[in-house]
Amino acid sequence: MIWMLDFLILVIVLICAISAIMAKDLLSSAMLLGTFSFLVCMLWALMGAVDVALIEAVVGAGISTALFIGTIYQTSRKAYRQKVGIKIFPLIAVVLTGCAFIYGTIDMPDWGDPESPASVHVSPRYIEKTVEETATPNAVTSVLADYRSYDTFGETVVIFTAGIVCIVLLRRSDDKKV
Amino acid sequence: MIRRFKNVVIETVCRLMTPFLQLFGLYVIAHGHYSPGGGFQGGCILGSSFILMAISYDIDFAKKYMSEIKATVYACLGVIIYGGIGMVCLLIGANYLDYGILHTILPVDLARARAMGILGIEIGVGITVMAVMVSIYLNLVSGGRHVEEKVE
Amino acid sequence: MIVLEHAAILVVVIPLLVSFFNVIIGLWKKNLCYPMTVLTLGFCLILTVNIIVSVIEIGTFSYRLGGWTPPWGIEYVIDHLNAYIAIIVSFISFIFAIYSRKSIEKEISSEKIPYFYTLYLLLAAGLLGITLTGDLFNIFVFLEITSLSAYALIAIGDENAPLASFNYLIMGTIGACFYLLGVGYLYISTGSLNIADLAGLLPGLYHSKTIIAAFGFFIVGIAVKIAFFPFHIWLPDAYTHAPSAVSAFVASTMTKVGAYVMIRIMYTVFEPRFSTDILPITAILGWIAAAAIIFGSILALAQKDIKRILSYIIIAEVGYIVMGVSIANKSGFTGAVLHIMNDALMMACLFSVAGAIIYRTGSRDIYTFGGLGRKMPFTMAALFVSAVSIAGLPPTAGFFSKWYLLLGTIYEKKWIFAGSLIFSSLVNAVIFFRILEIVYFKKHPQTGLIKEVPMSMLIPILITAGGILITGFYSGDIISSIIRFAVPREF
Amino acid sequence: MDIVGSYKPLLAISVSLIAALFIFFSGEKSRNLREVWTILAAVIKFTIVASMVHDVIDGKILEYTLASIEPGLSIQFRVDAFGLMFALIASFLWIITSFYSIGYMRTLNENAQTRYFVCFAIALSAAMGVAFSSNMFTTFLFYEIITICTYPLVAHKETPEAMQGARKYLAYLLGTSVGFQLIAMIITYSISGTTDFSSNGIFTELRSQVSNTFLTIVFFLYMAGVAKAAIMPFHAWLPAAMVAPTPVSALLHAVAVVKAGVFVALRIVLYVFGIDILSELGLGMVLTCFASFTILAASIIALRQNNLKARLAYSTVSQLSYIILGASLLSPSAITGSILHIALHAFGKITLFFTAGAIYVATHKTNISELNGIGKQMPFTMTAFTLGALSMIGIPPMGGFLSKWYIILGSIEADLIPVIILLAGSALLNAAYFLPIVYAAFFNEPQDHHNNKGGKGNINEAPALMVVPLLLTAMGTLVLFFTPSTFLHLAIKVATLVTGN
Amino acid sequence: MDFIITKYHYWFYVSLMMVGLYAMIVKKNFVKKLVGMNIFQTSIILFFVSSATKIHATIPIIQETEGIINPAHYMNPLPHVLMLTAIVVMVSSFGVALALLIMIYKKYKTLDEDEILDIMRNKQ
Repeated sequence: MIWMLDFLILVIVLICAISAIMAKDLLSSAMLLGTFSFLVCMLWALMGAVDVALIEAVVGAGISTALFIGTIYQTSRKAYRQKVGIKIFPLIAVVLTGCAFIYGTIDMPDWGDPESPASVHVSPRYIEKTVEETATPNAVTSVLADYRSYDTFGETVVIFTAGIVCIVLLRRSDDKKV
Repeated sequence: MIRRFKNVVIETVCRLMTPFLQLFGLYVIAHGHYSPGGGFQGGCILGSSFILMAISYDIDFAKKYMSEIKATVYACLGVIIYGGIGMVCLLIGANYLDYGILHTILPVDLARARAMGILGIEIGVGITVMAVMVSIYLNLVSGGRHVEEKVE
Repeated sequence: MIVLEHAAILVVVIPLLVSFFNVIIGLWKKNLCYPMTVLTLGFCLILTVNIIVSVIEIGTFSYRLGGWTPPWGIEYVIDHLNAYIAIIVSFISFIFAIYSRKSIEKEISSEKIPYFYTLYLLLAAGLLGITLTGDLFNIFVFLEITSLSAYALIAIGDENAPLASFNYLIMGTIGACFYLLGVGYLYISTGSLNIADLAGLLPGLYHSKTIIAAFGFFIVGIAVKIAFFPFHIWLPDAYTHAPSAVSAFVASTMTKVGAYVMIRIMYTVFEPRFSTDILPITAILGWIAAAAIIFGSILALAQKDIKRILSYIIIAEVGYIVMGVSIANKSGFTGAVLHIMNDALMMACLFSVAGAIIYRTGSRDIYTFGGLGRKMPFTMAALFVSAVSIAGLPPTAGFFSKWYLLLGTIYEKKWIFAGSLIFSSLVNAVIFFRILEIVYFKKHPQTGLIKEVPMSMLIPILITAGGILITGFYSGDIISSIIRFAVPREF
Repeated sequence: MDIVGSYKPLLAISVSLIAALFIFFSGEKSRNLREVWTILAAVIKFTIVASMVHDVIDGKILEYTLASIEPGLSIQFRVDAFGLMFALIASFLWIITSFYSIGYMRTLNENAQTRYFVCFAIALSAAMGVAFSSNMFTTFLFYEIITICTYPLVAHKETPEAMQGARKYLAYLLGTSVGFQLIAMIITYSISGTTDFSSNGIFTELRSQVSNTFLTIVFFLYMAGVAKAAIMPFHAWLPAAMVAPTPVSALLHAVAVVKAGVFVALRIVLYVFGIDILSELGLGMVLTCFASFTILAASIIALRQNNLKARLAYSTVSQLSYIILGASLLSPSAITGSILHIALHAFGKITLFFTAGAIYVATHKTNISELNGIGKQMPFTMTAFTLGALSMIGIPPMGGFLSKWYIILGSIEADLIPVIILLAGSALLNAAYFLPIVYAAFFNEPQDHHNNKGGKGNINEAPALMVVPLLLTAMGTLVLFFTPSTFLHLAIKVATLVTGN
Repeated sequence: MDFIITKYHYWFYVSLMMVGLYAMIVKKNFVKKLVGMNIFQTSIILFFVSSATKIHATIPIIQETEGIINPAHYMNPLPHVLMLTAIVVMVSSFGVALALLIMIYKKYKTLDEDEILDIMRNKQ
């Protein structure tokens, strides 16, 4: 893959993220978030994670933005009392956390190393056996829905839960109590 | 509902796009074995088609096709399909979600049986995801009101 | 017998399936949801009982989902520890399914009741899933099920609940993200997600910085989830404003399951020597736990809203458990695991009593409880029992777990820790005897028409109180038959 | 010394627990039934306990294990001479007290009588538990139960000062026991792996492993832990607890509770540490000093009390320290004396408290200054009071004399002559704060406003249900002087056992 | 230099995480908190997915119909699967959070933490 492009997109993603945080107008920050998701989805497409890219395109850039905007219209659009100053103590905390992250990355296998443990320990079997065991060339699908289908079940339940939660929290009734 | 604006272009374009969107969603679900996609992606696409309706027209229009109750029922239905397939495997005598066992009741070999199982649960996932996405959206933008009314 | 051989998975799947059906049935007949929920959870209780029986008979066993051999597939690994936790969770959830009926009818609007029970089942199933699974990512998924349903259940409380629930959501998401990061770091450097597999792979990599960071993330993430000091800020509000039944259930199970995950990661995924020698996290945890205990007790002393008092006590109790775990010797660990059960019972009893009081008087201020001792004798007897237990006095269960915790600290010559334990039990004694004094010896004008709570609430209260009284005497058997095997070999 | 399994200890403990249930469910409506239960339980308990005397004197040891937590850590009962002694007194006096308290409660028709009787029964079971427990763990269990279930009794009047007293009571007892005794016990367990009492001390065999300073610290932790023994500076709860109804003060704060404290203290001194270690470390001497100081100080404070019950309370404090003193001398006769004193002081002091209650019921007087001429008004009561007082002072032919005699013998054995002087002095002090009451009661002319009921010289006794018991106990003090055989046997048995000669 | 070339992705992800975390902790406006949450989770997902990449490999859809399959030719599918799950979890919690926001707004008519605290203080 073209690492220049990769790099470029990463930079833009970072810019989008920061400006989405900084934006005064919530609507614009929602739009920036959508852009962010879209760029990230491109990034994944570049990394060859087409399924993830697809769902990010639909969910991240599409639906969640729609939900976001809908909510903003329900509530208020302005971010009141937007502090321009940067709080020092949380910043330090965050930076320390970041240092921990980076510290963790030092011993990591190189980016895209075909010999990394992740690539050699468990996953090869999925690629080798998927066709003969599940007759499904798309390894992601076979892993998703067969090898680790219980995770997917749990995940579907999560979605279901979210739906129920929204109903419970939001659905009005003729009752007095809500 | 956000803001009701009559705009012929948007309405027409959406009216035209919606069937194709839904068709594409079904394709993504069904063709997940051979190409990127699967239950989640397809379900989200289906859901977004309804959301598109709701945006371009208004919520009532979308509710004509996917009312809240219907969405709720579909949501349950999807997960029940998923869990049900698992239970079927369990009842036939294999472990939970072990589709391989399905070849005893389906006229296919073991690998195909697994593919079938995968297809089944993808469908289940698709239904649930679609329904939940729609229901979340409807609940959010309508603030949970059953009957539609202007916000501002 | 098909049910028994698949018990491990059915425990989790049946509540899920029933919860799906609950919604549809709720649209048709609202009244069916309650009995269905109770029956399901009762069935789960039976299943967990025979799970633990079979564990005691044949030892650890595993269940392969989808028939795939681990590490490629997901497996459920049931050993003594998580069978023990599972039985606690299913018991408490069953109890409060019974309890919830009346209090919920009073607290939320009628057409939401089916959804309430759906979420309740989802929560229970999620907790059981976390408990039984043998796969790190699967834990994350079920953690999310649990959290989402918990957010909702908390948010349907009084009018400040949504705010509390939102803060909880933010904190909870941070916790979950840290946990996920931990999983990611482990995955990147080992390529596996299965706990047993990781336990085999990791010892070679103990000095890799990635692994150390991953461990840190795990601990932080779980610490947020179990409201371990100083990540406790979300807890008091959330538990105070939730509906009574919910706060009782959530308070007595979620933190305990989180503590279980912590134990799993510290002593199963990693070997004990990692957290004691290579990365001396246990020392730090111990000190923070001592701080948590003292802090929680003092703040509890300062409150006058009973649910808030209990919430701060939970923070202290979490400190107990973490301290016991971090002492990293046999009796400390035993004490911690024993205290998971006792604390679940005590919190269940206390919160349900609080719920009963709120149900009758509508007030959470302890200074308005005067004269309740005459009006609601049985409830108040339960309050008395659990108060004695939480103060760590014999012959109640709380004494025995505290005994083991103290023993552990003293074996390690950690006098400060022992001091903090003693201190908090004395403070708890002050708190609760203050309440009991009001309840029994103070008169209050407006307690005229207050009477004992209905049976469906009273019975769970009495069962938990009885449990507190009895389990203490059987701690010996519990330890010798279950906990002894859960203690890591190195201790 | 053969050990036989037997259910009797468990029965003796559980009988009043079961009775408590019955009492609770009988409730205020059927009060007669309720009190029948109390009496019944008391009698049964006493018979069970008495039935064990024979075996124990034959040298048997009855044992019953309730629950075993871990090897070396179990809830176990074992009836030896020492425990039986305590159990005998407590259960016997409970019979008398229950009659007395029925009379007291009904005459003053107090509130929440059911709660009162329930807690009373539980307290007695707990006292039995302390008496019979075979290890420190079990002892602590029941020790705490006593504390918790006597708290409602102290706060019984539900007035602010009652609450205040109860808070103080709870603070002292819980704070010390959880703060010191529990820690000390856990340390003991973590070193020796057991908490079972053994006649030559737990620490004796692993004397080499533990340093002296460490042992000393543990010893003081233990001693600070038994605040029920009311050794100064942990005595303040006892006067505060006098807000309780008089029967409570009588049985619990003259017999069950405080004696439980002393009992545990003796257990620790004799069975946990053993006299060898104590004498080797000179800890006995330290304890002696504490005890002597308490004796004198408490007596002097008692002199200055005008409230009768307060004076009795302080006299209790000083008398309890006699027992500690006797044990701390670590010589056979002294130990015999202190164990005897548990019994004899119990009889004497309960009589005094009974009379105080009787006076209060009959004339609603609580202060000594008002007692002029009360002897003419209630002769029986005051006679009993006199006997009790004499026994306290320790004048033959009263029971109190015996124990003091043995203690003096012991102090000669331990050649601590100062102790004899101390005892003599405290006897004088006792006389100084008891005899004036007797004198005033019999020989002073009553002020006018006293004889409210009827004319001068009328007999105006408390109801018979109260007078008879106090006469009985007063007789007891006399009888015990002439036939102390049972108690003496038991006490000597213990002494020989722990001292080994 | 080589170190940087091979690791800079990770550092971008880390900086994204820090941005998100900072927003979640510091921002007073709840919507901004949610934006931060979204960014934080996305960065973690990026992290996972990047662990699946192999240089000179293609998407994990098997072309060979017969013959031996070389795993090095295909991306590692497992992280993709996990991240599908994670994304769905993310959007679910996002939806729940939005629902909570609407409830909060209905009660307080604002989504700013300080203002809500003021309101609560004034109530007492």
